Amino acid sequence: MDRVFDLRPNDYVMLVPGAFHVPEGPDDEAYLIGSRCRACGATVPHPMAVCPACVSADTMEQVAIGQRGRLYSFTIANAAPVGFTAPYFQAYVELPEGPRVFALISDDVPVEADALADGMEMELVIEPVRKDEQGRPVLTYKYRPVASNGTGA
Amino acid sequence: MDRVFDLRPNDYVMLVPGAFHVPEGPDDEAYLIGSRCRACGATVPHPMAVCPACVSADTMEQVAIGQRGRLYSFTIANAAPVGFTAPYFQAYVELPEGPRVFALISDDVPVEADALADGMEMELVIEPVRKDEQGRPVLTYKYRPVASNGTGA
Amino acid sequence: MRDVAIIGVGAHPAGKFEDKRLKDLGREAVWKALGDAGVGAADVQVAYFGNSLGGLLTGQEGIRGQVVLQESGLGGIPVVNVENACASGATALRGAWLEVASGNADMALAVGAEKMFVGDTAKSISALAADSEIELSQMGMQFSAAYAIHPKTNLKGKMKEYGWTPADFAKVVVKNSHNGSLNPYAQHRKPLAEEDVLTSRMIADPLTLYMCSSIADGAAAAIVCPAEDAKRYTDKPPVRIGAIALTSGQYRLAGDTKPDMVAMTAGLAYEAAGVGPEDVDIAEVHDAMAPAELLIYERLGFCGPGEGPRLIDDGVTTIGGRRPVNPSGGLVARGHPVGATGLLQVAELVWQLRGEAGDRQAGNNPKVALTHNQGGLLLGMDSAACTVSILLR
Amino acid sequence: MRDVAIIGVGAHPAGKFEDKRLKDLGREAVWKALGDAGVGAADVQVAYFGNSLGGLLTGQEGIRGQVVLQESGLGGIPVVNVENACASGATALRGAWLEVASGNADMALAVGAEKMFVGDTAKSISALAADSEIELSQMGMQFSAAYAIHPKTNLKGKMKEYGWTPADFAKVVVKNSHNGSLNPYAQHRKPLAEEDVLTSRMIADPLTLYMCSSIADGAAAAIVCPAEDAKRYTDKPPVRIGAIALTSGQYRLAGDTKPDMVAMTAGLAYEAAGVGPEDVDIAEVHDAMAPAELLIYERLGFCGPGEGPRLIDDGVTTIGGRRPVNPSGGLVARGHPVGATGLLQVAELVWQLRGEAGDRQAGNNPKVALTHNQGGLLLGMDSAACTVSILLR
Ligand SMILES: [Zn+2]
Ligand SMILES: [Zn+2]
Repeated sequence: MDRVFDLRPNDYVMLVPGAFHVPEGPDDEAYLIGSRCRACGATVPHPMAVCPACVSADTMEQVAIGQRGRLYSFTIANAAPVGFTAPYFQAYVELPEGPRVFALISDDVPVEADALADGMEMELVIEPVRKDEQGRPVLTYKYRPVASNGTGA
Repeated sequence: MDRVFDLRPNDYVMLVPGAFHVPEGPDDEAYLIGSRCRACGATVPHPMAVCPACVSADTMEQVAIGQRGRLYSFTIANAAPVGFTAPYFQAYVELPEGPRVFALISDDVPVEADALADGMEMELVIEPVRKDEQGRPVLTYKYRPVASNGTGA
Repeated sequence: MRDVAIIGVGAHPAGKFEDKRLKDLGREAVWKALGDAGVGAADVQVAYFGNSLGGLLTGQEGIRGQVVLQESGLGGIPVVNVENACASGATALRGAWLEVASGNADMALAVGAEKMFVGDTAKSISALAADSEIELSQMGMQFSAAYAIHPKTNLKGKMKEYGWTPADFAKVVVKNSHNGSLNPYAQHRKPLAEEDVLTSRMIADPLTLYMCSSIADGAAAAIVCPAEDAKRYTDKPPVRIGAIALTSGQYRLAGDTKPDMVAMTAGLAYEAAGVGPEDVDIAEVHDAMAPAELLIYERLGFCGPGEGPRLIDDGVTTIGGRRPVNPSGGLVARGHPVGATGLLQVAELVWQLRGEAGDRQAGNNPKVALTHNQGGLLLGMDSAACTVSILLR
Repeated sequence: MRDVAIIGVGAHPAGKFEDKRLKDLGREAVWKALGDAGVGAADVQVAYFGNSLGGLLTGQEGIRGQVVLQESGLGGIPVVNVENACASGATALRGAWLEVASGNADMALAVGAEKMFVGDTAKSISALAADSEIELSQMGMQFSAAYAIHPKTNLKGKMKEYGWTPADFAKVVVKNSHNGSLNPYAQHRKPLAEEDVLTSRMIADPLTLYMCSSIADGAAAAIVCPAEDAKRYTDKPPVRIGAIALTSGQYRLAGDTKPDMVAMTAGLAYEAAGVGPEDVDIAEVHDAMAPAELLIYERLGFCGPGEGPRLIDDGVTTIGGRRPVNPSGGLVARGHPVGATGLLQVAELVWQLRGEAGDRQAGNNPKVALTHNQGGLLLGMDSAACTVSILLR
């Protein structure tokens, strides 16, 4: 694939609009768009307007989150909904800020049970899952073990 | 198009499965699959298992219906849902057996307001409305004025 | 059964809000209703959520209420997702009413929300059609056209029978677009002249563009509690629910002589509330296509057959009239975000009954209000669902 | 609130019925329930209809109840379409219960129906996923896999924590497939051995094919009336509704210490019905994936943490045991036509309480029955809807 940061916004679509930031250049980093409560500190890994802990409607602010985490659980799904092809990994990744987030696993990782292990340190990547009807890549966030990335930490 | 009766069942799909009979040869006729109550005579222009008049669950039998009728009302729709192209006619046709049935109008009829008139005698035809993803014609029932058919009554 | 009062309402304006999700629309309505009632999210004991097209248009099935309410800070409580096509909003209010009337809950929330702008108009039209019986929607039935030709409404037939003209239909739009121009929640805020309406694009003869409600995003919410507790939460005049009548379609065979569905539903509502059509001071009715308002006048008992245009000519149903109808602008001007519509009507009437409707406040100090919210189309010829509700100050 | 009794139930078998439409499935269940109750269609005063996937899978939105009921000879009455993902059936029963308990109606119908076989398995899987929050379904979340790895269920984690093995999961399937083999309404009627289960195709480690409920068509219905009127209609032992508890998900932040959703819902039901877990004679629980049954045992208070497999080993939850669970075969064997499941559970328990369950009749003369019906998944980590109901003879 093209490097994600070579794509301009009109060149791609997002699988879950508003869920993550697509790097806009080689020095920019991908992240999940989370929310954090200024009042009580509650943190969630997605955009949310009302704090689920203190139920304030004006204390949530957007935070960049999810660049790193630990693999909490994973399995290989051998059945897939429309737009996905089995077998493919499904996983939960535990973020340092607390929440666990549902995630797919990078295409870099072979779809084999022993390619991953609970507790592994993971990093966020943006990858295409398919092309849309106009041929544009449909991007989403995925995770891969930090070790599998040549650049290390 | 091919004549409808040259198509074998696997060669086409029905827009409303079970709603009408597709002629299987030149001597076979198209009709709507209606239901008639053996007990009270109530007649509806579609398959129905419980009589809407006497509310019996075992008195409805299938009847061939709708080969002829009179145009009850019509208009030209200039907006269309997916799979249809505006402008196109929408109509209700009143059947001799009593019920009025929602219908499209044959492609033989130019989409112009003065091509039809309330009260016109109409006849049933089976026509394709589009092709499906596998290229098979998607058939439905439509009506056209009897006069526009060279074979007359 | 206990008397039930509406103590708070809130709405998200109807219109095109490309960057807002269903949960954003719903959340705004819920929090405005909470604020209006002077209660907190934690005070709500049960919620009913009305939405109709979220599955086909946004991909969200099954749990739309929980998704919106989680985003609004409400969790754990019973949430019932209800659908009744264009009458989903009124159906949600009926659920909330029954919870409180029965004593099963002491505070209930009704929400209606719809996200119709998804960047594909044909898809939105298809989703609307899917609210009719599948044998009709598969046939390419388009709602405006179907309204024009349906045996129950048959507009060209009514023109012949009553002597109505397209100009009579346009009157409804002129009135309602004027009201909408005064309503900050309205989708269409330009007042239209008869000429504008008649020369706008023909959608399905005799219906022109401006006679038809359009695609809209929007949401509304209402909070109800026992009438005797209302004063505990708010100083605003409580609005009692006199009745919420809900009916489903009856199969109309050839030669049908059963009473009309709207008339029957209205009759049930009048009886339950102990009022008659003559008592109704103000109404919000389901003018999905403008001519419907004229037919609904008759069926609600506001006038005799064919006399609808005269009610407008005589100013009876204008904001300043004896019995304003669609002061919000109605579906045609205020907008018709399907699942929200019934509760947008309720919000408008609560504001009107309280005297809070600003520039569009009815001049007749209304005390008895009526909403009519209807939707879906069955093979048996009736609509699928019809509701008439009576609200009392 | 009045005591409410179920006086009639009916079901359409779960399975693959290619030639049947949603309305055919629903009609059969409705008429069987009418016959079972000894009442006519005209006796029903209000109806609740549960369905979850009809919009995405059949194209029928908004008015599914009216469509099915028109086909069943019921028209004119209030019809409320309800959705709560896999808990839609129980939600429909709750609506019918509230109508009668409140005195708003004297006879109410609850129907659940689902048409899942539409000739495209991936489409059916997608529709199921659409019952979770859209941000999850869009990501390609597949339900079985998600169940295996979700923090609330995390099967490999439970195996480590409790020492459970895949053979423990298979026990549930062996028990339930045996029950299903005796049930004419069951989708899967072949009794399976542990070996069959463990060697069947892996769906999502550790879940094999036979541990997962499959796609199904099906329907069920129940008719309720005031308990004191039950004898007027039928000589069969009336089954009283002791409680129907419904909750929605709570947002589970990191370090969450709120009570588990199933345990909380069961607690509400036990309290309302005045019984405790020790009183439950028989139960139908939501084993959408077989291991769920083991976790649900704990959460309903049937055993301590990790002790589920022992209940099966000791025969406690088999048909002949002290407390049979899923005598119908459960979701895994009887089948899981989503919107129908909750009412299929209710029908089974009514038959069991009456002693009418034939070859699979529980041997313990059950008097107190429990259903657990749950569905949907929120970003906040909980299911969207959870119900626990208590039925009493
Ligand atoms: Zn907070
Ligand atoms: Zn009959």
